[in-house]
Amino acid sequence: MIDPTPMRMRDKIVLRVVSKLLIPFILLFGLYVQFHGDFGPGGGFQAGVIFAAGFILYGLIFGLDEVETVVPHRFVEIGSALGVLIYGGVGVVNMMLGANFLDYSVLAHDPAHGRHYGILAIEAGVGLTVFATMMLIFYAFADRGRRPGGAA
Amino acid sequence: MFAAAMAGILATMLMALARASKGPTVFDRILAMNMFGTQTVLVIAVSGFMSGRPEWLDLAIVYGLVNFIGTIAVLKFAKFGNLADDGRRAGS
Amino acid sequence: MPSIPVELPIFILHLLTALLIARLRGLFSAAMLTGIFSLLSCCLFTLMDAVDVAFTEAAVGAGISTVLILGTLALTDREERQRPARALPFVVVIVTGAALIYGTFDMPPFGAADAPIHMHPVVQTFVHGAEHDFHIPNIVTVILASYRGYDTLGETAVIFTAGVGVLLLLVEGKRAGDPPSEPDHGSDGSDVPRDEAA
Amino acid sequence: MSPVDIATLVLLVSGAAFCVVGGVGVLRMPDFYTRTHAASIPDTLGAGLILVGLMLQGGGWIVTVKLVFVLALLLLTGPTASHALVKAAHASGLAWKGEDDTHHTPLQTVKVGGDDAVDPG
Repeated sequence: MIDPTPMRMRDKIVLRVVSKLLIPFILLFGLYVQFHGDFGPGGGFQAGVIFAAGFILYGLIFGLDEVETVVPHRFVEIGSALGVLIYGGVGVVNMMLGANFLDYSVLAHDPAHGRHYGILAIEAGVGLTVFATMMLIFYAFADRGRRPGGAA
Repeated sequence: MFAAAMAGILATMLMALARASKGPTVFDRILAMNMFGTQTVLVIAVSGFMSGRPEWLDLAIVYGLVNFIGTIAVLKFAKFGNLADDGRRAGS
Repeated sequence: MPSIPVELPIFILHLLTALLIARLRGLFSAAMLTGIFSLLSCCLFTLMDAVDVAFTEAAVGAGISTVLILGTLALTDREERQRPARALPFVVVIVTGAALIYGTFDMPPFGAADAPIHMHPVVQTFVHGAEHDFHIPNIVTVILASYRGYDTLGETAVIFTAGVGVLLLLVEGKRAGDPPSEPDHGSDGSDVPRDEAA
Repeated sequence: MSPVDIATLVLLVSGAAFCVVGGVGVLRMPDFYTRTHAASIPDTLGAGLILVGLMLQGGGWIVTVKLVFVLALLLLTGPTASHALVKAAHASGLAWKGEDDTHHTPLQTVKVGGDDAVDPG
């Protein structure tokens, strides 16, 4: 006889073990893409998406409540705005140091190094915004979907 | 020799696509999609060698990591009807 | 072996997938075929040497967009509504498509070295600058983050705006003065009938 | 052709052949469970042979390491996905071809969409 209650996703031991193995690698690879974007393909946008994908996998296997304790709603809401602020802030810092908006050459003694630092900083901002926004959208859709009145 | 491998992979892609279109059940389609993902990883790996720039394997790694998430999401949706549920439910 | 047109079978597979998506009524199947379409696009971008674009397609298309489409599907119907076929949209699509294809005849052949985009002096500035002013091998990153930094700032703001829009549309906010709600969703059993489907 | 090239050729062609065999199996097998069996061939053996063949051609250790990563990921996720898929299909009561009518499993319908109705075979 078929069990009418669907098994919880986290009770499936194979899925649970494999995703626990996989999630650290996804996050590590996200960081690699974030900080290696100036040498290989990738950058902040892709890194943010991959990072979010790791947490979404966690949410799919262990439930939305679990992932909401790891990445709280508040962090996601603040983070998505903070990333844009970091990006714009780097530009304003440049203006304060006497250069044009988003001209990073004044961030270090050597202009080339300054530009490199500037690019890393704004990529971090992009990554944060993309990661937080992806999580935000996932939370919004998944949370709405589980409510009784959600499927209108 | 890369071309031969590529031809085989593309033929497999076509057959997986045919299965995805035929169905008949939703699980057949998920199966075909998963298989298509593996073939995509292989196409990217082989094409990197074909064009002489094998350092693009990052792309194949992304697919290896992320394709699994798509399959799990589809499975979860087919089973529970939403993505948030972890099956905790009173009275069932 | 650049003489072998690997792109051609990929294009044909694209076409087949698109036709299948148009033919299917079940939106769940269509969502999965959209995933396949994204995989094919990534193959095509890789074959055309657009690695950064392919990387974005891989990161977004395989994981996130499938998840988000399914999340949307959970909120709507699972099946497309049957509508009587109408001629006007079909004609508009055909005419627009034909005009676009006609437009491609004026474009230089793919990969041509004397294409206008390669001859423009600004290209030399970018390529030379990335090497000497930045010491960064990936020119795409340099252009996106520095030469076109304003664009990328705007794009980041667009992503943020998208998040805010979703938040406004889908999340029911609490007003000041509302009693704090207990997070006991899912335990009231009222969504049980929907799960008998699986 | 150097011996390494010949080895690569053999590995690539046999890997592609296994992929095609798996594809034919997915297309031609009579029911879902046998099709899963066929689909696991390109996931593991086909991909494995092709990636090992590419490793022999690898330029530099970093390419080889990346190929090893890809192979490890495919070997980890492919069977897991197949396992989860078959378990979900079995739990939903999908019948296999030749299953007795007297079998105790009642045939349920997966209500996912118009094209997705469960067809027993």
